[in-house]
Amino acid sequence: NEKVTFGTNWLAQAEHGGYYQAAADGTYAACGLDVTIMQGGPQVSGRPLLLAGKIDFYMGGNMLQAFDAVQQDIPLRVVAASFQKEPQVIMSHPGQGLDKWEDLKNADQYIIGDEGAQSFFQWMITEFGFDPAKRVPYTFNPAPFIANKKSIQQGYVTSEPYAVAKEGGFQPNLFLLADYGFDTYATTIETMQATIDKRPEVVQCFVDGSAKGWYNYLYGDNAAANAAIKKDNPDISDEQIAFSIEQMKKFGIVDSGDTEKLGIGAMTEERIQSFYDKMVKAKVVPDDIDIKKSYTLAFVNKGVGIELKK
Amino acid sequence: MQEKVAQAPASASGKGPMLLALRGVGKIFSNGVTALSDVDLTIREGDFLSLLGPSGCGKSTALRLIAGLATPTSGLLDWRGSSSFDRSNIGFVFQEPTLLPWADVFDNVWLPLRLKGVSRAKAAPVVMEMLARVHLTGFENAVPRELSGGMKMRVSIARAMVTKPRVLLMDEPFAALDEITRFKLNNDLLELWQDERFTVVFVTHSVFESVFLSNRVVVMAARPGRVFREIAIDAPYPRNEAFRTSPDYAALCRQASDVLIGAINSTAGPHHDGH
Amino acid sequence: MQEKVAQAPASASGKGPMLLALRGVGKIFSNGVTALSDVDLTIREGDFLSLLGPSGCGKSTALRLIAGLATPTSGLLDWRGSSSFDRSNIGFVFQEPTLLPWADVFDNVWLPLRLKGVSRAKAAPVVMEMLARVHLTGFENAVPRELSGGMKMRVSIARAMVTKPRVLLMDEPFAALDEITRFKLNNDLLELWQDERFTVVFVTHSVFESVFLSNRVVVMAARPGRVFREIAIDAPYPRNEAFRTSPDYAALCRQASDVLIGAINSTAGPHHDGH
Amino acid sequence: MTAIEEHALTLDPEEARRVRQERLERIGRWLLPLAIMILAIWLWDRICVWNDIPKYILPRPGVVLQTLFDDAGLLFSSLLVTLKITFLSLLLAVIGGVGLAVLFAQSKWVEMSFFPFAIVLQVTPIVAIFPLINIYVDNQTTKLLLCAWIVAFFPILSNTTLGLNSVDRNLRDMFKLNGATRWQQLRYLRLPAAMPYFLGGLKIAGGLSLIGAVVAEFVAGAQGQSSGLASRIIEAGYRLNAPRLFAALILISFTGILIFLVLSLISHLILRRWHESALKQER
Amino acid sequence: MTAIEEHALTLDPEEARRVRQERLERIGRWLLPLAIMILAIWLWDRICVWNDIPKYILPRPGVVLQTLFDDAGLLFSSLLVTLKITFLSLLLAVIGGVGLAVLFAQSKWVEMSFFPFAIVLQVTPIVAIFPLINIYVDNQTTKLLLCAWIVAFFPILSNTTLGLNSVDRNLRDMFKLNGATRWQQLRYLRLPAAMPYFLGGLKIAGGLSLIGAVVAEFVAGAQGQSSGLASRIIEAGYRLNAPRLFAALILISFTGILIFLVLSLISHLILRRWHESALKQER
Ligand SMILES: Nc1ncnc2c1ncn2[C@@H]1O[C@H](COP(=O)(O)OP(=O)(O)OP(=O)(O)O)[C@@H](O)[C@H]1O
Ligand SMILES: Nc1ncnc2c1ncn2[C@@H]1O[C@H](COP(=O)(O)OP(=O)(O)OP(=O)(O)O)[C@@H](O)[C@H]1O
Ligand SMILES: [Mg+2]
Ligand SMILES: [Mg+2]
Repeated sequence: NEKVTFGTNWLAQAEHGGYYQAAADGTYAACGLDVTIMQGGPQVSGRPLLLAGKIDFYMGGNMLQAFDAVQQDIPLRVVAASFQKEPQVIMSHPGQGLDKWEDLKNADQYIIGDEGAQSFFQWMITEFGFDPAKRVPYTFNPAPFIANKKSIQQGYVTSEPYAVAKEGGFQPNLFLLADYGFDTYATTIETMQATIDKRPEVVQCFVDGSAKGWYNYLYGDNAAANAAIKKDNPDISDEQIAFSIEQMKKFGIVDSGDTEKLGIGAMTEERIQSFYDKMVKAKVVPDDIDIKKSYTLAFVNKGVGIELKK
Repeated sequence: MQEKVAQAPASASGKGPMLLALRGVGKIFSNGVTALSDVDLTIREGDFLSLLGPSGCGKSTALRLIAGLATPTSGLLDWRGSSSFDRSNIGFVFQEPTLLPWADVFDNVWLPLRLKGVSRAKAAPVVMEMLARVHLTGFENAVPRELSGGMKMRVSIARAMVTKPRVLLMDEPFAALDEITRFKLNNDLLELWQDERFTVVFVTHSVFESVFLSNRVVVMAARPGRVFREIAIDAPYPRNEAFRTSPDYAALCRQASDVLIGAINSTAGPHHDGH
Repeated sequence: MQEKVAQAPASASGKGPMLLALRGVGKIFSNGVTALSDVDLTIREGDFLSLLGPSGCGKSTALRLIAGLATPTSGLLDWRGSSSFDRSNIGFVFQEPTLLPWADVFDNVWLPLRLKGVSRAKAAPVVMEMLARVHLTGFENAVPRELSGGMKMRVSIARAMVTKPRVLLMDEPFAALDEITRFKLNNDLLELWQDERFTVVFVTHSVFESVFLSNRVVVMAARPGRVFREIAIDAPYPRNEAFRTSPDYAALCRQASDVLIGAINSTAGPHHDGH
Repeated sequence: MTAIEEHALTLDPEEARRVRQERLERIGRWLLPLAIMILAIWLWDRICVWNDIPKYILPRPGVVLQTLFDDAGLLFSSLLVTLKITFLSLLLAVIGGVGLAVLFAQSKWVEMSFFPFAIVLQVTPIVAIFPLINIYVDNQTTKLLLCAWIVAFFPILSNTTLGLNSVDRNLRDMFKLNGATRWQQLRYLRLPAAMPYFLGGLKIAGGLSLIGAVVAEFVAGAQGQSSGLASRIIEAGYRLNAPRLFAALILISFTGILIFLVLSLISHLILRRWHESALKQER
Repeated sequence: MTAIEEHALTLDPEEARRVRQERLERIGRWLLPLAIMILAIWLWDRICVWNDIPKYILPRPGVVLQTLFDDAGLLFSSLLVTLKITFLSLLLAVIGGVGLAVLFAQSKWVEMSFFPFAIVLQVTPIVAIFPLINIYVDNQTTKLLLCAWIVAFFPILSNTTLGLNSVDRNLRDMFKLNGATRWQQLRYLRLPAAMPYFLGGLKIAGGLSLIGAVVAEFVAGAQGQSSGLASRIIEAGYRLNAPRLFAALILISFTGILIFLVLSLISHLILRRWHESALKQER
């Protein structure tokens, strides 16, 4: 079996379930891949490894970075989108005059991570008038948010709300960015053009395996995957995993819209174009990027694994 | 100042009131060396007492004990008459120059006065006078490393005297000076002593110097360091070049010398056997 | 060793081949002090030359120049006869003890041999013998701070002699020692010198010592430091206690003393006016 | 004997004060720091209670202690991973720092030429250059070590260089006179003389290599099961498991103090015979 | 005069060698470091070319330099922001480090009691405690300063403490004898004596406060529009804009070297009259 490495952008968690599932239950192995999952972290960036050819696939956050790559002449391609919706939410305290999306910009403090600040926050600034001076970095510890009732904070709909509810003792308001127009694909699979050219079968196998993995993880027996996740990240709790899965289903993060017909991982040209246009309009990206270079649809939209959905 | 009044006129053997008594004083360092053993010694106000003895016999240690820089491991120091003797009335010339390396000569001599709150301007005349006394006029702005060995020692002497202390402890102050300058400074010191009547404990290696200066010479022996003999120098003050050439002086020197030889020969320990 | 053969029998005034000549040597430090000015001096092999002079007249500086630790700002040093004189043949006793504070007495004395590659075991007998000579047997394991001032100086002397150097430069080596020990060491040094016939340049403040030891006494004057007069001490070797009490010795001492007084009085500068 | 000593006490009040103080000091030396530590912990507890600080922000010390016990297995195995990196990187920092300092001491040229690179290493944010390291270094431990080393080596280098240049001039002359080779001068004079400075740098580097190990892991990420305390901190923070986060921090703190104490002891043992900073004031 | 000197040269080859070497050294002192620097940059360029390293991983120096020019406005205004934090935090590190060292020097008790807290500060990862700082500190500059200070103060504290404890015993005795108060002893003896150690610590802290300022910004974030170099680095990293990232890094490196040179100069000026490390070897 060919050895490949897939770099994630966070410590192992349910949001990576599909890959762990496919690695654990032999789905990748079935089409000839021996996949190693290299977990990331808040200050860990695996993308340079992908650029340097040290790893084969990397988990992208959203499409913006793929656009950046084109702008910098980097032959990087998005080959599949595991999340149809950006799971990123903005959380606020209920009853603080921050209950509507339009009001959020009035918060005292926006707790936004560095990566967020470079992507969706730019869009929030130009599109909705958020004040960049109010941003403080999110060090991936939600305590300051809970402590400051007038603050808002970024989070994954699958993750932070659980911790906040459990420890803060209240249900935060959740504003899914996707619902307000940030309709990028998320948790993409990125690879280099060279890999696509030289080893298309490997890419295909990884994309297909991942799709199957996601179906199995969401709808089948995911015990092995969860065990693998907990092995990599012993701090995570079963409750947290259960919550994440439930949220992914509830919000249709992985499986909704186009995936009904095209299968998990689906991407469409129209959607990417429309997102790009929005971002251009919001002046987040320049208008002269040839975004066709940022992705390829050659490996997705084949309905692979749909049959596994129960 | 008061002492001057209370004091009997200049006399040879110490007749002043007792200033300090060492009673059975011993000092054993933590490495086991017995530097002093059972030393009894009385120092009277106005004394000019010399300590004479072979190298390593505990002279410096005795001086440090008197100054309160070290404590005896046995016995006691009895500062009777001035039960809580103020140690800032002591002037100390260390065996090594002990100057502040970052300060120039002026600042080094000014230091004791500065510590007593005397401003630079106020101290200047006194400091300059002391520097002139030790022949260092013109070197006020030199730092210690720019001085010769003897010059450093002279700065140290000037510093000890600048406060006009009541008790002056001097550890081989003139050892690094040529004999002529040494004689001059000897005379200066004696003059000053007679005028001000402070108390001097003077460590020296020179029999001649000790006899010329002091009214009492205490000869020490080594291993363990102890008082070997005390010699009263009953020659009258003032002493001057005439005294230096007198037969009395020669006789006293011979006597002191003999005692010193006795002290050295009495020294236990293997290292003198060969000689 | 060869010198011993090549050398005429022990004589008073230096008749050996020239070892080194200082020709018009001057030294001005970067702070502007003229330490030496136009010094002419010839040192012959087998000489025992004493430098005598007031404090600060440049004796130490001259020694450092000879050792190559400093370079003259004018004039030159002429090591004729041994054009590239190997400086590791020089033994130097610094004015200050200059010991390694972290090493014990044995290691400090061993050091020069160690630097020449002599192992501890091989060096031990030599080192112990040198320590015995300076009366420090039993203190091998003490570190410098546990020693008295005189003891430190003796360690330094032992260290300079342990390599049996051809040229021995000594900067007031015995200043911190009592007269009796000093006499003993004087005798030892002379004996050694007569046996081995090395060359000694000896800085001292003691007229007596210089006359007793050397075949030539060079008296220096200060400000600027210069050679004031040279006195040949024509008394025959070996010299011993008999010489020390002879009228010849006394006369020579008086002569040297007078020259020294002359040198001191000839010193320019303001600081001697007041006295 | 005691009678005499008591007599001495009445005679010299200053002396008496000194003796009393010495006795006190001997006890206080250990008791007081402990008391202050306990006081600080108590204060922490009180502050939490007085200000109603919720446990997800700053848990009370009791809770943290409990967590330290409960999660001992997890935390201590992580500590071990971090400690491994810490000690290895400290070792490398010593080798690298002293080695470079010795090199720099050879000549002003070398120092002026290569010191800038050392400074560049010191001031480059690891986060920024880690991607490069990540690309060109394969072994995870090597990556971590490199990062921690970059953080820790500079104080040793800087202090040792200072020490090597602070050798007493007369001693240097003495060596020169005895025809010491460069190496001998280094071995027998400059290195021993630089010892106090080096040991001072070592005490700084001890803490830095610990924090360096933690930071390295922050940046380089955990590797599978054997993840160190940084991973615990990140995940505990993300999951709002403040007690565990603080338990990990406490563990780091105590490790830091322990390292410092050990290095201080080593320093004391090496210097106690001759250097002022380690000498007992003998009176 | 020259004739005599030349004569001396022929007479003493060692001397001749020394003079020649001195002359060389005077030139080489500035030329050589420059040459090495240029060589290093050339090597960087060659490595990029030889190994075909794409510019988005490691851009060639020319490209970086170009970017430095093109983005000069942006980068230098960011540098200014970072420098402000750097100098303020260095100032605070000096005040805090020396202040604490003086406090610790007052008594072994105080030192033993409070040094552990200093170590805790040194070894606590800022990322981990930033949430706490964020909650209880409102002012952004204060947050940044606090973070940078935590990174920079320890070397000054540690070295100054060492220096204050390394005072020559005889000098201490001399002060005691002259009835110096604690304050006088500190002012006139211990502080001047600690100077070389303190200045050594300062040189370490200079670089650390720069890196501290960068790390602080990484953790605490930019200050509205006026974001420092850290933000530039993050942004460039995220945007995969390697040339700008390296331009920012180069700027940090040169700033670090400059700070070091300035601190070295200050150190030299203060110590040159008396301390071995700064004395010109006079021969
Ligand atoms: N700090 C110390 N620790 C251990 N032993 C010491 C210490 N200081 C001095 N000694 C020992 O105490 C003895 C007496 O020393 P001291 O300095 O009093 O002699 P001294 O009479 O002044 O000699 P010198 O004339 O050479 O100065 C010596 O044997 C010395 O080794
Ligand atoms: N490093 C230096 N920098 C500047 N001036 C110096 C330096 N060393 C010595 N001097 C000056 O040079 C002169 C001669 O000093 P030197 O040490 O040679 O005197 P010396 O004859 O040995 O005196 P002593 O008998 O006191 O040791 C003195 O005036 C001194 O101030
Ligand atoms: Mg003594
Ligand atoms: Mg001299």
